[in-house]
Amino acid sequence: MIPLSWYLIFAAILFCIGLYGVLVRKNAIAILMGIELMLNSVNINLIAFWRYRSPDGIAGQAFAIIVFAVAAAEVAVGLALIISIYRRRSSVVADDMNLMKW
Amino acid sequence: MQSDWLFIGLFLLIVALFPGAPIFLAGLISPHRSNTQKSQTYECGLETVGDTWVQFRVQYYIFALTFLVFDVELVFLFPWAVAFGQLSMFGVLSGVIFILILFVELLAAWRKGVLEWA
Amino acid sequence: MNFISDPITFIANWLGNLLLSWGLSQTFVTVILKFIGAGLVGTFGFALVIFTIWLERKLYGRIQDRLGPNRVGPWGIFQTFPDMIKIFTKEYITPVGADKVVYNLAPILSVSAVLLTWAVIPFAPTIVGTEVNVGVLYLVAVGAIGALGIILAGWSSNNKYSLLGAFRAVAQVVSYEVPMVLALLVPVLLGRSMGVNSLVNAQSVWFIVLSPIAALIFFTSSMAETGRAPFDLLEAESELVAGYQTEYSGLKFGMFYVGEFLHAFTISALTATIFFGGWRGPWTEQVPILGVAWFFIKTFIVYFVVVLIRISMPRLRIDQMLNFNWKFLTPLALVLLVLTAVLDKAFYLVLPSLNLLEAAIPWVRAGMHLLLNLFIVIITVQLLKSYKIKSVQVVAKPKPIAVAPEPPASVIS
Amino acid sequence: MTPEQIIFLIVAVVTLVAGVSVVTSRNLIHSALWLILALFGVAVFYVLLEAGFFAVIQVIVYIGAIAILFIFASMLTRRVMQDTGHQSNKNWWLGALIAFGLLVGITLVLVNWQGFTSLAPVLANQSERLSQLGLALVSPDLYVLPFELASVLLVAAMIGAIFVAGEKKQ
Repeated sequence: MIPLSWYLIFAAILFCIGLYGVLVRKNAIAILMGIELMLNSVNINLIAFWRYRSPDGIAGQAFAIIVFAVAAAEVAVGLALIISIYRRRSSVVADDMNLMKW
Repeated sequence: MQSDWLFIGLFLLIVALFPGAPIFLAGLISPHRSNTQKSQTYECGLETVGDTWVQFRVQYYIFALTFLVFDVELVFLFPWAVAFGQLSMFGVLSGVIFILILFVELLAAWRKGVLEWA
Repeated sequence: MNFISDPITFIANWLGNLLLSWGLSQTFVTVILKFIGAGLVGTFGFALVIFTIWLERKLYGRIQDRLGPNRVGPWGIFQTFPDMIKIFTKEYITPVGADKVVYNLAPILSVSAVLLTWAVIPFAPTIVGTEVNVGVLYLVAVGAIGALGIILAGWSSNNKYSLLGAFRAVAQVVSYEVPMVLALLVPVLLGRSMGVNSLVNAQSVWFIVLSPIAALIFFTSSMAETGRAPFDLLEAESELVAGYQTEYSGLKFGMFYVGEFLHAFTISALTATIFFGGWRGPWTEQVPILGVAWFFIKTFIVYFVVVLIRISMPRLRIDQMLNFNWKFLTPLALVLLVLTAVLDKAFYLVLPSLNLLEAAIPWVRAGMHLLLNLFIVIITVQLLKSYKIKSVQVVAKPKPIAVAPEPPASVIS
Repeated sequence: MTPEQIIFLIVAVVTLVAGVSVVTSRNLIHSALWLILALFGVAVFYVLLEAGFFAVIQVIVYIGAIAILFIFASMLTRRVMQDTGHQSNKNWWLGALIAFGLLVGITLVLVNWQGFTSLAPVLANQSERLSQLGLALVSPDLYVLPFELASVLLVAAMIGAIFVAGEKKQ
């Protein structure tokens, strides 16, 4: 049997890899990919807690479903924004998007 | 339950092997007489000009986007459909409302002219 | 278990007991049995292609008033084997700048995505690869992997035509997945289950009777997913460069074709399973192995229709194809789903007060659903008619017509 | 080592390698392909957790739709960001430090929690779970509001995204 700790450690590592991508990558699309990894690790945690702590409940699964919906909405809008910015400013580098900085 | 998925996992291996092995074997027995002329990018007899990365229309992205949204919502309807026999009238109606929201979405995309190709 | 009526289960039990008596552990025996089963299903699916390629070429020839393959073996039935040997010895040409790993992965992916479908198709009550409780969604997921194979092929070839073809093909596959999933929701709703085998079990009345519209929508959109005529505008071999397959040669190119032929047969099997009752037929309760025969009879009838459509229909334009999907199939499927849900619930609400015979209930239910479908068809036809009149009114602005000038009177006289 | 544990370890290693490649690969399309592999690994985890429904919707939603959206978007915005040059910020070590620090922090918190090494209880109702989920999603005292709101959210996201990305008609 696999103890819960394995899943939690795995999800934590995946989350940190995603976080590293978000912090470090220049390309805005790559940043969104990092966010996807983070959301996935959260989902693993939700399902793992449901399975190990309250297998009769439904909350973990329902939350995971809502994470799916939010991830889809986030990707759709995020990529649309990037495409729009690319079309106006010919750049997808996150550091260049500084029009609102001051 | 787990053993059903075990079958699918094994099937995944086999199914990758079935097309993969002939491709590999054919690579062993087929001739290898490549030259630069032969392996040029195909372009109806002309030489290729520029990068492969031509600019694509944003329309492709928008179709994929519409598909994504529909897909996510439809997937949520499957548990509802499985539980249909035990649902109360309220449950059925909230599912129907869910589908109607989807319909409104389709109409909105239609009005906006997203679904036109030209 | 009787050997004659149910050989597969019998052999599996016998083999399992034999292996257990050798002192192997239970888990290991399960793995071995599953592996053998998976191998058999995969081999069967792959071997089927050899036959369907011949069948399709023969039908194609006969309908076009040709003979078709007729040299190798009786009726040319072994024609595919020389073709296979020929394509085996063809050289692979990898284009400059191709992404090697992805380039080689794409044909494998596009075949395995289709073959994976066969894992959940029940051939007979007891002969089924596996019965996962999310079988229908599994089918949809496998379709999604197919789209991935296309886009990988197009991208890794480093060719403008490939990439453009792949983009269009993915737009098509992805668009037609929406009505397909919607149409699959209707049988799930009627059968109250997502497992494919339990859907077959639920069809005491075939779902094509309960919901012919859903069957048609599913059939059409899965036809479009195969990317064959009349939906093959992206790789129209006779007119355009061959789409995402442009840069492939030898057996890698052949694998895309294997995938296409297998896909055509697979959608026939799916339609037969989900809407035509799969292995259901007389005497399957007593002799489960008979289910295989029923299943294949139904599948080949549907497959014949698929081939017939491929042969006789002209190619669509891309805007026509996408309009047909988004402006006709999807709204129709949504309306159908809503009305089916409401009707089915209403039927089970009033059922206790009807005092029907136990045996008559499925038939009454089927009749009501059939009436609903007919009603939707009539409304749709009326709407289409009025739309057509409107579009004719808009388009048909009077244009000056060239009229031959009157000959001068002197000529006549 | 039970077979389950071996499968877990193999899939975990593959997924983590894929995840690292996602954030370090120079070619954006390669990043997207590694992302697909990582997402597939996560789907296998759902199977190991006996949540088959989530495994298939992971494949449908993430691999079938979101990954394709990523590939489309990276092709649409391709020209400026060639594969040459650094894909990371100058002070990437700071990001690595923060991520590693967070990992250490999470692990410390987890190790001190008494439920950390609990084993999985036996699931009672294998086949009933899906319809339970379906019931819960539309019952008024559970999740009907989030369910409908998710739908509205997706509609809003789609219309907004179309508005933002769509070309202006000439």
